[in-house]
Amino acid sequence: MTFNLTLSGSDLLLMLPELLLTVWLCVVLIVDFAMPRLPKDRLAYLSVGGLAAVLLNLIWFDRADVTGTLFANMFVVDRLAVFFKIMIVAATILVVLISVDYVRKFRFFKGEYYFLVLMSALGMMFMASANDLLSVFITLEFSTFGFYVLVAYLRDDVASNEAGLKFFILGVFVAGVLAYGISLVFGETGKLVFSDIAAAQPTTGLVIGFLLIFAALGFKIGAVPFHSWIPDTYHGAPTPVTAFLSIAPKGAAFAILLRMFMVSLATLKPAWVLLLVGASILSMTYGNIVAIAQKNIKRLLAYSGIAQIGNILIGLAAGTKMGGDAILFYLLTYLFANLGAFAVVIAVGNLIQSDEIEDYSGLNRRSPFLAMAMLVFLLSLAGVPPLAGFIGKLYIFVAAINEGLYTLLIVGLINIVISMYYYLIVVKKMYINEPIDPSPLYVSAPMKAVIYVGLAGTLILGVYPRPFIDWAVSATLMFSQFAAPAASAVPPAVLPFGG
Amino acid sequence: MFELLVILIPVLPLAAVLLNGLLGSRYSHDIAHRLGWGSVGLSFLCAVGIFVETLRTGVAREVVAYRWIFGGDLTVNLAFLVDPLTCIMMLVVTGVGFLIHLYSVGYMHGEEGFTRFFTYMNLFMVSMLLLVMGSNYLVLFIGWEGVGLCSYLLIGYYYDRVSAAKAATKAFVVNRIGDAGFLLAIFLIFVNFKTLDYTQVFAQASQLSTGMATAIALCLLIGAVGKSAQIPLYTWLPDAMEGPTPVSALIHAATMVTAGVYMIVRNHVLYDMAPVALTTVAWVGGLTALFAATIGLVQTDIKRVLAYSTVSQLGYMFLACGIGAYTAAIFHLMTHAFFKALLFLSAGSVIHALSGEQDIRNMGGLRSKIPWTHALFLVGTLAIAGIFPLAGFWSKDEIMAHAFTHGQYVLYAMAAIGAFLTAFYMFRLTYLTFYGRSRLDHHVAEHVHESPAVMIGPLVVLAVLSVIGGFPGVPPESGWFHHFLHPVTVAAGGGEEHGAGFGLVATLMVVATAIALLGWGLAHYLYSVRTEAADNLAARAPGAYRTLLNKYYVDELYDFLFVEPAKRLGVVWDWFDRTVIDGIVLGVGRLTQSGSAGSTWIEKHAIYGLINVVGYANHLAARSWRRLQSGKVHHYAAIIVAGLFILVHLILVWWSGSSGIGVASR
Amino acid sequence: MVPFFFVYFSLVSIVAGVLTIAFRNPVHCGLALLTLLLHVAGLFVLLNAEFLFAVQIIVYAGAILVLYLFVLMLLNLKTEERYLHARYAVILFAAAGICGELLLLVLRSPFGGLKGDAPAEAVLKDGASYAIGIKMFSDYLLPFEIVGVFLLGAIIGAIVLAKTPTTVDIEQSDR
Amino acid sequence: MVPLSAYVAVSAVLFATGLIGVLIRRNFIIVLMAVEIMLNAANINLVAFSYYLESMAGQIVALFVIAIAAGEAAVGLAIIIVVFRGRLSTNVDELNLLKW
Repeated sequence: MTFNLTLSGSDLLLMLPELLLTVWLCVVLIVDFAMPRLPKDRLAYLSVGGLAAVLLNLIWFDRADVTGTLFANMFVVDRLAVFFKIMIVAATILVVLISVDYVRKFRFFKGEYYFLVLMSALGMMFMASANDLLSVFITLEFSTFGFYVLVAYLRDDVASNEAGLKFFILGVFVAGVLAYGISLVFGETGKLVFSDIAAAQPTTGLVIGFLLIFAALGFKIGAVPFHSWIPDTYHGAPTPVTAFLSIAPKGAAFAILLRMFMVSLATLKPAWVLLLVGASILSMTYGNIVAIAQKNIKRLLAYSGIAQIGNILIGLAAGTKMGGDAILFYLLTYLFANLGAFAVVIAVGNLIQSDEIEDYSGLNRRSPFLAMAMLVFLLSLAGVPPLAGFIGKLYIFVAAINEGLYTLLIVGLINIVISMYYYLIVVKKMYINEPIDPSPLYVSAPMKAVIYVGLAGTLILGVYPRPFIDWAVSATLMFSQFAAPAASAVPPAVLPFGG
Repeated sequence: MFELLVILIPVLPLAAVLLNGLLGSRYSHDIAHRLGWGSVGLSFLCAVGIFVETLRTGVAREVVAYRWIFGGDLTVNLAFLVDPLTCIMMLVVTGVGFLIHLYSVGYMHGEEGFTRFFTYMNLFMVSMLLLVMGSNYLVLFIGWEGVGLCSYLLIGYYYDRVSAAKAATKAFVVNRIGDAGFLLAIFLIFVNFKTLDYTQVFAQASQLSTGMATAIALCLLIGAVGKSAQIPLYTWLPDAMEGPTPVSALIHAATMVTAGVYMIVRNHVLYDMAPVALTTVAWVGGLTALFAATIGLVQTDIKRVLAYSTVSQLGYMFLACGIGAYTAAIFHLMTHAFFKALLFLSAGSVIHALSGEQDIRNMGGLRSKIPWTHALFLVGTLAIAGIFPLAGFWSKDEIMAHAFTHGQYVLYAMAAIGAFLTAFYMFRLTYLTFYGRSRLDHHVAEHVHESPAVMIGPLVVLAVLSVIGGFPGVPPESGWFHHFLHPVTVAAGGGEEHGAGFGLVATLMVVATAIALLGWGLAHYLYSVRTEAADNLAARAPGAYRTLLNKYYVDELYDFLFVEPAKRLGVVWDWFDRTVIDGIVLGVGRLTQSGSAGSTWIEKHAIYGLINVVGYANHLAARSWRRLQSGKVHHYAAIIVAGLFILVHLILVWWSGSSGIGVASR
Repeated sequence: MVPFFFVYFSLVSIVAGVLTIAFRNPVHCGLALLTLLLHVAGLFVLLNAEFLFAVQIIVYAGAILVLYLFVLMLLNLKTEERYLHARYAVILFAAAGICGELLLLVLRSPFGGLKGDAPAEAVLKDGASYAIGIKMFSDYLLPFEIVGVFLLGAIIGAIVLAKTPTTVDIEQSDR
Repeated sequence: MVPLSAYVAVSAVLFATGLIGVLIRRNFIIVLMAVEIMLNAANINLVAFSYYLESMAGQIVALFVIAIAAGEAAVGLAIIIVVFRGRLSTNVDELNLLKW
C-alpha cells in the first residue's frame, strides 16, 4: 500500500484535449459572470473557438497516431477514442451554432447554456476514453446530468419541464441499475478495467451484471426496450438540445459498447450476438412502425432515431472488426444527416414557432433551401443512394451477412421500406402541399452554415466515402483479431466479350 | 480519350444539374434550358463516339472513375462497363432524352418552376445513365434509386394537384418495395461471389447452385417488377401520368420503366441457370401484356391509354426475356422507346393545343386543325400496332415468333391477343382524337393551334426513327442488331438457335400483320364507320365495360383495403368487419357484375389483399404500439425492467441450453 | 458480536427500506430513508470501511437527505390520498416476482473474483482512510477530478433551474 | 463470520425494494428516494466485495457513487422545484402531456 502515482508532462499530454476543454469551459463561465454586458452570442462564438482548438488538437492526435493509457489503464487514448472524440466535438460545434438563435428565446441564464453544453461534451469525451467500469459510471452520469438540466432548460415551458423530469427519473433509475450491475461484475471478477475482466468465467452474476450495464448503455443510445424516454424527452426538450442528445451521447455510448463487447466479452460472443440481434430487430421495427403515426417532427425524428440505432446495433451484432468499422462510419453519416435534419427543424421552428409536421406544408415555396436540405437529410436517413446513409446501411449489412446474420438483413431491408413511408410523408408535405402562410422564410447565418456542413457531409460521405472509411478502418485496428477470414481469392476479371 | 468520353456522358448532365440547381434562380430561363438540353445533347454525341468505337473494336471495356467504397472485403468502384448492350442503352437514353428535352423547352414554356423542371430532368438523365452504364450492381442501384426519386419529384411537379401528390407517393413506395427485393438480391450476390462486379459475378456464375440462382433471380425479378410496372406492382405507372407530359414520355414510357428489362437482360447469365425464374418472368410478362391491354380498351384519358399500353408493351419485353429472347427484348425496348416517346409527345402536343384537355370524349375531328400532330401520332400508332414495316412490327413479331418456335403456344396466344387488343385500342384512340365529329368545348375549340417548331421538330425525328427503327433487326433473329448484341446476350454455353425455317417465319409475320390489321379494322368499324356501335356494345355488357373502365377496381381495392382503414382510426374489429364481411359481400357483388373479368379480379384480390393487409397491419401496429408510450414515467420504468428481465432469461436459458459455455454457479 | 450486529443492521435497513416506499407521508418516508442510510453505514463499519461510514453519514445522511427534507418542506406537500399508482398491486407483485428471481439468480453466483492487493490486515494497519487515500490519489485520481468538475456543473445546473431570477438577471440576459 | 452471500442477499433485497418503489410510488420525491435505496444496495455490494476480495476498488467506487448521488440529488430536486412551480403537484401520473 504505497503511493505509486507518477505522472509526467507527456502523460498529461494525452489528456490535452480534455484539459483544454476544461479550461475553456471555466473561461466561458468566468466570461459570462465577469462581463454581464457582453451579448450572449459572443459566448457561443467563444465556445466554438475553444471547441475548434480542441478539434484541431484531436485531429493532430489522429494524424500523429498518439496513443497511450493513463491511471492504471483507466483512461485510454487510442484511435477509437480519438475518432469518437472528434465526432463528439464536431457535433458540439454544430450544436452550439444551431443554438444561437434558439438561445435568444430564453428569458435568462443564456450564458450558462453554453457552459452546460460544453460540460456535457467534456463528459462525453471522457466517456470515449473510459476503459473501466468506474469511469463508465462516472462519465456516463457526468455526461447525462448536463442533459437533465438542458432538457428542462425552458423553465416556463411545461413540456420542457416534464421532459426534463421524465428523463431525470428514468436516468437516475438506470444509474441505480448501472451501479448495481457494476457491483455484480466487480464481485465476480475483482477487477474493473475492461481488459482485466476479459479472462473471467461466465457466471450468473457476471451475466446479470453485464446485462444491467448493457441496460444503462442501451438507455443512453435508446435501444428497445430501453428506449422509452426518447420520444418524450426529444419532444419536450429545446430543439438544439434534442439535436445534441440525438447524436453525441449515442456516439460516446457506442465507444463504450464497442470496448465492452469486443474486449471484455470477446470470449462470450455467441451469447451476446443473440442479445444484440434481438435488440436490433426490436429497435428497427418498433421505431419505424411507430414513427408512421407521428404528427410532430421531433417525435418522428425520435422514433426514426430509435430505428437508426437498431441499424447500428446490426454492426455490433456482427461483432467483427468490419462491424466496428461499419458502426463508426454509420455514426458519421448519422451525425451529418440527423444534425442537419434537426438544424432544419430548428430553423423552421424558430421562424414559424411550430414543430408539427402539418406546418411543414409548402415549405418548398417558403424556403426552397430548407426544403431541399431537409429532403437530402431525410433521404440520407432513409438510405437512398448515393447519399451517405446508403453507404452506411450497405456497410452495416455487408458486415452482418459476412457473419451470416440473414434474419437481421431481411428485417433491416423490410424496415428500410417502412421508413421510406414516413420520411416521404414529410417530403410530401414540404414539396406538394400548399403552404398555409406563403410568406418566405429567411435563415440566419450560423444556421445556414450548419445546414451547409450537413449537406456537404451527407453528399461527400455518399459520393466519395473512401477517406472516411479508411479512417474508420484505422480507428478499429485494435479489434483486428475479429477480422473475418480473408476472402477467397477473386479470380481474374473475365470480360464477357472479346478482350 | 475513350475513358474521358465515357465519364463525360453522365458528368455533363450532372454539371447542368448542379448549375441549374444551385444557381438556377440567378439567371434566365433561356440559359437554364440551354444548359439542360445542351448537356444531354453533348452526352449523346459522346455516346455516339463510344458506340462507333465499340463497333470498330468490338471489345467490352471497363472504365473506372474512382474507387468508391473500400473497406473490409467490400470493394466497389464507381466504374462503367462499355459493351454493346450499354451502347444501345446509352444511345436510346441520351438520344430520346435529348429530343424530349428539346420538346420540353416548348411544352413547359411559361410554367412555374421551369428551371426546377430541367434540373430534375437532368438529374434523371444522370441516374438513368448510371443505371445503364454501371459496371457493378451498386452503381446500377444508385441509378435505380435515382430514377425512382426523380420520378417522385417530377410526378409531384404540379403540386397544386392532390392527385399528383398521391400518385408521387404511391410511385415511390411501390418502387421501394421492388427495391427491397433488388437489394436483397445484391446482398445474396455479394454473399455468394464476394464481389459485385458484373464481369466477375458472371464469370463465376456457373458455380452457383440452381436453388441459389433461382433465389437471386427471383429477388432481382421483384425489383424489376416494381420498376417496370408489371403485375402485381403496376398500379403506380398509370397514376404517374399526373406529371407533365414530357416526364411521362421520358420516364414512364421511354427509359426508366425499361430499367427492369435492362436488368434482367444484363443478368441473363443468372437467369439462364434458373429455369423456374425464367418461367416466372415469362408468365408475369405475358399476363401483364394481356391484362394491361384489356384495361387500355376503355380508358378515356389520352395519357392513361398510353400508360396502359406502356405496361402492356413492357409485358412483351418481359415475355421475351422469359423465353430467352434477350436480344428481342432489347430490340423491342429500343423501338418502343422511339414510338412511345413519339406517341406521348404527340399526345402532349394535342393536350397543349387543347389547353390542357385530356379526355378523348371531348376531342374528335382534330385532324384538320393540327395536321402535323395528327400525322405524327398516326405514325406512332401504326408503329405500336405492328403494321408492316414499321419499327414495332419487327420487334413485336420477333418476340411472338420466338415464343411460337420454342413451343410456348400459350404465351404466343396471349401475346397475339394482346397484339390484337393493342392495335384496337390504339386506333380507337386515334379515331376518337383526330377523326369524326368535333366534341370540343367551343372555348377550347377557338384556341386550337399547332405546336411550335421546337416541339414538332423532335417529333419528326422520333417519327422517322419509329419508321426505320426496326430495320437494324431485319431479318429476324439474325439482323445486324443481333450480331452486335450477340456477345452480351448469349450465354457462354448455348446460343440462340436459328431453327425456325423461312417458311414458318414468313407465315408468322403474315399472321402478325393480319392480327394488327384486324384490330385496326375493328376499331375503324366501331369508331369511324358505325360510331354508335361502340356505345351499344358497352351498353350491352355494362358489367364488363365498367370493370374495364375502372381498371378491374384494383385501385379501389387498394383504397378499400389500405387507404380507407388507415384514414380512420379503426380497431381490429372494425377492420375485420370491413375487410372480411364487407369484402365478401362486395366481392360477390362485383364478381357477378364483372362476369368475364372475374377470375382476374380474384387474382388481384388475393395479391393485393396480401400486400395491403401487410400495409394495414403496419398502420394498426403504429397505432397500437404507440400506446406503449403512455406518457407515464412508471410505465417507462416498468418497460425497462420487463425488458431487462426478458433479456436476462433469454441469455441464461440460451446459455444453459448451448453446449460449450456453461454458467458456473456454486 | 459481528453476526449479531450484521443481523441488526441488515434487518433494520431492509425494514426501513420497505417503509420508505410504504409510508404515506413524504416526510415520514424521508425519516425512514435516514434510518436506512444510518444502518447501511453500520454495515460499512462491519466491513472495515470506516471512511465510507463517515462519508455515508456526513454526505448522505447529513447533506443529501437534508436536501430532500428541505425540498419537501419547501413544497409543503400535503399527504395525498392516493399515494400509489392505480393498479399498483399488479406492478408490485410482478416486480416482486422479478426481483425475487433476481435474488435467487444472484445468490447462485459464486462471486469468486480475483483477490486484490488490500487484505484486511494491511488495511487495518494504517486504517481504511489511509488505504482509500492512497488509492484515490494515485490510480483513481482522474475520476476524482472528473467528479470535481461534475459537482461544479451540478451546482450551476441546480442554480439555473431553481433560482428565482432577479431583475438583474433578466436585464443582463436581454442582450 | 458473516458469509459474503449474506451481504449480497441484503443488497439484493434493498435493490428490489428500491426498484419496486420506483415503480409504484406516485410522488416523484419518493421515487428519487427509492433510487437512493438502489444506489445504497449497490454500495453494500461494492463494500462487501471490496472486503472479501481484498481490493480497495470496491470502496472507491462506492465513494464515487455517493458523490454522484449528491450531484444528482441537487439537480433532481432543482428540476422537481421547476416542475412544481408549473403544476403545483409532485405527482408522476400527471406528467403525461407528452405521449404517443
